[in-house]
Amino acid sequence: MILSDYVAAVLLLVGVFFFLAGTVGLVRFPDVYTRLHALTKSDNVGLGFVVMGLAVEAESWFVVGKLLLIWMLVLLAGASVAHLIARGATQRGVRMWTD
Amino acid sequence: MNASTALPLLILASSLLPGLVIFFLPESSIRIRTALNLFGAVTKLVLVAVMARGVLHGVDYEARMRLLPDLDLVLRADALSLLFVSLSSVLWLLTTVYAIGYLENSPHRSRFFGFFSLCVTATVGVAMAGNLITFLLFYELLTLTTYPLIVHRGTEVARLAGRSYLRYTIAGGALLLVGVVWLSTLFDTLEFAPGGFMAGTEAASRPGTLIVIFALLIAGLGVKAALVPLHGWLPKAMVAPAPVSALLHAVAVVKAGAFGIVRVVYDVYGIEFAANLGVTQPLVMVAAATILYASVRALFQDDLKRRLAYSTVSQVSYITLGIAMVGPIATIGGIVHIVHQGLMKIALFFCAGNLAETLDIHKVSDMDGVAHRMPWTMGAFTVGAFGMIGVPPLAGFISKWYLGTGALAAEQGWIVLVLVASSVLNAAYFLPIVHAAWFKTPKGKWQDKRDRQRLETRWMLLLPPMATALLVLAVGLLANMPLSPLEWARLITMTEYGP
Amino acid sequence: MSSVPLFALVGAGLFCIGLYALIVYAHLLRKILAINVMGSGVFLVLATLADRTVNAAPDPVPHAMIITGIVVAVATTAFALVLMLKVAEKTGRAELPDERTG
Amino acid sequence: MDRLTLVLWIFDSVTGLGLLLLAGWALASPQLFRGIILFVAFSLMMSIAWVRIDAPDVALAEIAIGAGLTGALLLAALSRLGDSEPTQESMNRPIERSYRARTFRSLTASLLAAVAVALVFLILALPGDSEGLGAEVAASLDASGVSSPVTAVLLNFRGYDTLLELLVLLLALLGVWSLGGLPAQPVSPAVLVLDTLARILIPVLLLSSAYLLWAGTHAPGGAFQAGAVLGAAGVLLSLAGWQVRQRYTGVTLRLLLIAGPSLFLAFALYTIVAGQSLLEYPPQRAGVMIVLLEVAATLSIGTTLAALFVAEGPRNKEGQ
Amino acid sequence: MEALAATVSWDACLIVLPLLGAIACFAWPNAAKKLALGTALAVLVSIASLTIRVTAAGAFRHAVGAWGAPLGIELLVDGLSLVMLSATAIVGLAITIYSAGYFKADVSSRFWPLWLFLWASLNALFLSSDIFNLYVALELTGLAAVTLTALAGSADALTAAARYLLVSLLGSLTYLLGVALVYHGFGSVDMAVLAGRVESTPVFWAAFSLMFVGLALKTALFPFHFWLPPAHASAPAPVSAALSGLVIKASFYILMRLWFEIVPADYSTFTNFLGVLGAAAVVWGGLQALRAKRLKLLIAYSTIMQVGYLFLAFPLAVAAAWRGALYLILSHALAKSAMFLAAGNILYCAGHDRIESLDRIAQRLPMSLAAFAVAGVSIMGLPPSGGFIAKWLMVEAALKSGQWWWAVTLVLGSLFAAAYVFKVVGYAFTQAEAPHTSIDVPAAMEWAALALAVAAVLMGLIAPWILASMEIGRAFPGAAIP
Repeated sequence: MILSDYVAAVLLLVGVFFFLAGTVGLVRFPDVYTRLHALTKSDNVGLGFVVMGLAVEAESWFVVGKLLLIWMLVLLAGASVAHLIARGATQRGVRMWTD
Repeated sequence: MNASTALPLLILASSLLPGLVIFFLPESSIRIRTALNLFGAVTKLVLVAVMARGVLHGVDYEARMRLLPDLDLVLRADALSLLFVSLSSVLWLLTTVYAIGYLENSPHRSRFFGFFSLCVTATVGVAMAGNLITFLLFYELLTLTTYPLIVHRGTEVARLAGRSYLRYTIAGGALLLVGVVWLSTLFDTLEFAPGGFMAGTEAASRPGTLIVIFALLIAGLGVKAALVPLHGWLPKAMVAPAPVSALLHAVAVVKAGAFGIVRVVYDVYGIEFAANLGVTQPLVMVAAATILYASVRALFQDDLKRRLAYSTVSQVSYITLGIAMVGPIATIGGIVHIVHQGLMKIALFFCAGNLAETLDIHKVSDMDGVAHRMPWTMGAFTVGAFGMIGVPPLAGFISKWYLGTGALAAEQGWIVLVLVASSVLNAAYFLPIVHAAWFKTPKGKWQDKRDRQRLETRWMLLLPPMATALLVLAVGLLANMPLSPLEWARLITMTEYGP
Repeated sequence: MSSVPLFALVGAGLFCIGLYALIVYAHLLRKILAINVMGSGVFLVLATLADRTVNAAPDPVPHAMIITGIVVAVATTAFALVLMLKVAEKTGRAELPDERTG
Repeated sequence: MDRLTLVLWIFDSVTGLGLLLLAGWALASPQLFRGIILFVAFSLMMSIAWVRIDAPDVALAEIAIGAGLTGALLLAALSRLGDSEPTQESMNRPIERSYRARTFRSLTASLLAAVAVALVFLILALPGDSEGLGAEVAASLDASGVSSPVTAVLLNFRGYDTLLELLVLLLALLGVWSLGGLPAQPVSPAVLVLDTLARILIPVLLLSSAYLLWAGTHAPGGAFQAGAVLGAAGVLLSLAGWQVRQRYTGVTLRLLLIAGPSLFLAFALYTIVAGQSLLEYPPQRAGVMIVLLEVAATLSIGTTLAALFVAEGPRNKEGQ
Repeated sequence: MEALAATVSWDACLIVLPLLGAIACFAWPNAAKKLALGTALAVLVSIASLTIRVTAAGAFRHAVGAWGAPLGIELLVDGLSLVMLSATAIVGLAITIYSAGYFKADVSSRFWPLWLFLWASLNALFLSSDIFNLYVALELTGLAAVTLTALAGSADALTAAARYLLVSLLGSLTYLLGVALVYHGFGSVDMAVLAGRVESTPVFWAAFSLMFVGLALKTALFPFHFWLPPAHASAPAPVSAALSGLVIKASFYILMRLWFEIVPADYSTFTNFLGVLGAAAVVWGGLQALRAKRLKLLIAYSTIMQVGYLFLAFPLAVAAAWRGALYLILSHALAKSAMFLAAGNILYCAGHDRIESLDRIAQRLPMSLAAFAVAGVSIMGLPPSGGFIAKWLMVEAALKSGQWWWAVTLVLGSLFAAAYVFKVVGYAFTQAEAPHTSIDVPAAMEWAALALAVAAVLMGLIAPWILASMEIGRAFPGAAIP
């Protein structure tokens, strides 16, 4: 198990931790806005770490390029979809959570 | 396609083609339709005469077509088929003339004459069938073509009569089909052969199956031959126009049934084989029962056509009776009665039609003194009635005479009693009509119809009954002439019983 | 390369779950979902059993069949949805008249 | 080494269980909206399963068509259904709870459970390893003109199936149009975010569709996956509310729709007239012809899938 | 020209020509009618030359794309497929001519592409010898049939189409699961290859029963028949003629192919079970037809009965029974489409098809009533019609193999058929009190119906030729009883 494997493993573990955090947020948070917030934030970061971990393992720069493209697309889509869902929710009159 | 194969097909075509053309004729083209009808009838008569002469000189007419890999459609002209073909072509010509007169201005005549010609085609097909499957084919075709004739009037009563007719005939057809198919599985040929094609084959060793098949075949044919339990449709079918009931009862449907029974007993089973199978005796019993039962029912019918219908049911069973009794004389009686009953019954129906058409008489009760008003029609009616009763010089007497002597020859004495009883019953339901017509003073509402022209009714309605009455007389008097039906029947019986 | 074709069993399960839903539920949209689930089940069976080749690439023919199947499935689903909408528009309810259709 | 197979085995069983549960929830959930979302999740889980059984082409197709387009179609249908459905209630209640219904449902459930068990035993009874047609495909792969086995099977060995399948797609659209098409969706107000998303994403989608098509000849990908991505682009276009100009919905739409099938049929007709057997590729030019056919097919599939989503019918074409 | 005629693979033309026609009709809607008629004639020419070739050179296999059997798809042209193709061509031509007059302008431009797709998919189905290819062809046929049923646009047409679509999809998926198991069990999807490899293992019987259930759903065998009457009754007349005459037979044809080519051993409990289902279909269909109030519903129930007849051929398992079943398929295709076209004329002219008030219409449509009656002769199985030959062969098979109870079912069925045909025909002769206004029916539509009906009856007279061409290249299984 050479050095790059260890680095990749650590990066992947951190990425997975962020995904776990996002999922916990999804389950625990009371209303749609906070859940949106939790998911988009942590999953994007998590994906970043996973992409970096995989990039370390990747054979050629071309594959690394594709991985980064994936990450960019997820970022773009995640943000705009979260915005649209939030807009939809407000239009339907979903009130924010106040304890 | 030499002459011997072309002739049977031409005989079929002579009524099929005009029929198909007439279907598409508009209602108004009366002259063309009449011309086609008469042309068809006359050509058929001529062709039959040519074929008869040919058969006498030993020419073998046979048209064969493959229906299935192992089954052929065969049209063959043997002596028995010629008898029936000549009877139907003669009577078809007369009935066509009568129908043209009878349906002078009624609606749907193209449709009527179309089905009329198809019906005769089917009858001729039944007559000339060379094997059981061809017979079945034309037998079912006969049902299909006669149904529209029965419901021709279009009234609710006609529709119900048609429905009951179908119930009987379709069910009968189904039984016949099963019987024929069963036979085709047991024997490799279904061809009619003079002594029957069953004697001596290995399948003959299974009497049980053959008896069941015989029952199926007779039940299927019995519907049209109006044997007792299966005769229900006949009286109801009287609602049809007169030419239809005349053709149905004298020539087409009823005779096809009787003819079928002759074919099955003689050319499929063979009379000896059937006798020692023990199936002929129950058939005699059923025929006798039908004769008596129908004659009794005829007594109580006030409607003239229903009375004649019941008389037909009993008269046709004479044929079955004659055939089922083992013995050449009885067979001659049975076969000759096919022609005699045809002539007599058609004469009676023509007269009934005349009475209904011109004076609107349907009931026997208001026929008093009608003879003064329509002497010719009632004359023909009287000849027919006396023939039916069996008065000596007429056709009926000859058939009953042969049946009686045949019964004695076959040691079946009680049959003579049945014949005598039925003759008495015939007299009981015919003589009052004749007496009332000739000797009673007219009291019916028909008197106000003054006879405006020279003849009592249209000539087309008068000629056919007169012709058939004359034929009844001629057949009776000239029984021993070489070409008479009796001689013909004797020729057939010789071939059936062999040397 | 586990010896037990696990996903094929899952496919069989999906087929039966889909069939149950198709028979039991009345709403047409549910029935269309059920048909899609059954389709996925059959494709799973088809593909998993193609993977039983020992140390060689999996058999490509079932994969081609599945792609054909998926495209056919999406085509029929699209048409079924529009038909459902038309039924709902004409009869007021997106269900077949007799409640439990076989 | 056995530790890895253990981990993989656990991963597989979790995925399998997840599939079954997701399917069950999707079908049984009281609200239809929740059902559809769960169904989309089920399709995504399916693509994981496809990857686990070495079927990358199918995974691509499943995501693009199964999860993407079918999900979009379902959601669109649900939204259109919403207005014609008087109450939400009837949409999501399963059939009524009468006693007769309950026995019927339990009877069906037990019957189908038996069928499932039988199927399981059957599948287990199948031989552990069988070559299938893998060897034959590998043997004649180089004569097929492409190096990716799945595309070779799809376009060359079983090209006839693909021809029929393209026609099924076209027929579905014809069916939708023959039903009179659906009322045009009210154009949502121009949402800036959706607009920019579309402006950025559509070129990327077109690019990746072209890439998938080109990659199909030697790696997982091909006409159907590319066509699906193109269809997704069309869906995004209509969602972003861009009205395609009148000129493009006329004859050009029809020509685009029949581009793939008619090219395929022209090729078939050519092989008939030339006396060869149906759809027989000349060996040396097979590769080029396959790519040509794939391009036309992708265009047709993309347009058809987009038109199926829009489903407004040809009305706007004749301008009635 | 001879060289071209000899080398051209006419079977491929049978598939490609209607497809091209369909796409052309879709691209140029206002020229659709002429294109469709042209395509119909072209298909007829292809069938004629294919028949000449097959009767001369015998059955042959056409490897699509010149790849071998296990890898590529093979088309099989033998007596069985030839006979089905020619029946489809004849009925198809009549329906094309009929639809030219039947549909209004806007509907007709949508009808033609769908109809030609249906025709092409039927041709593809009858030619294919590859069970997965049959799945795709079945899917194409099912979808085309559903879209055509929904063309009528009325509420019950749409619900019937929705139910038909769901049943068709369920059938296809079950069939596909069967194909999957067969493929993975025996390594190929081509019937000829499978015929060599298949042996009677539980896997095979499970796969075959799955395929059977799928196909039985599509053929509307008795327990799965509920979707047929509403679909066939509410579809436009030419469509219901195509559905009842051809589409139902397509899935039964596949069953026959599988039963002849692949199924290794005869499995008597299974075939007797099929016989019982067939008998139930005959009785149930007959009773419902008698009770039907509307003409098209009556004809649809009669289809269920005739399907019941077809399944009686399984328990009989004698070569003659299969000839009878195939003959029934042909004569029923012609007769049933003639009946539906005639019913279409009546509906077109009077606006309703209630049987009680049929008499007012019968006066104005003598030819359509004649077509219905003549077709009825073949449905009833009375001589000299094709139906009679079929009934004769099957009853003969039943009696020869000693299973007389199937013969009783057949005869009972024909009595039912006679009852409901004459229930309709009986009204044709009744007098009409008040002939109300009605649209007169174009002549082409009446002649199409009559021509089909007469063809169904005349088929009875050319039996030896058809029976011979039926068994080119493949003799039917079952003991050839002398």
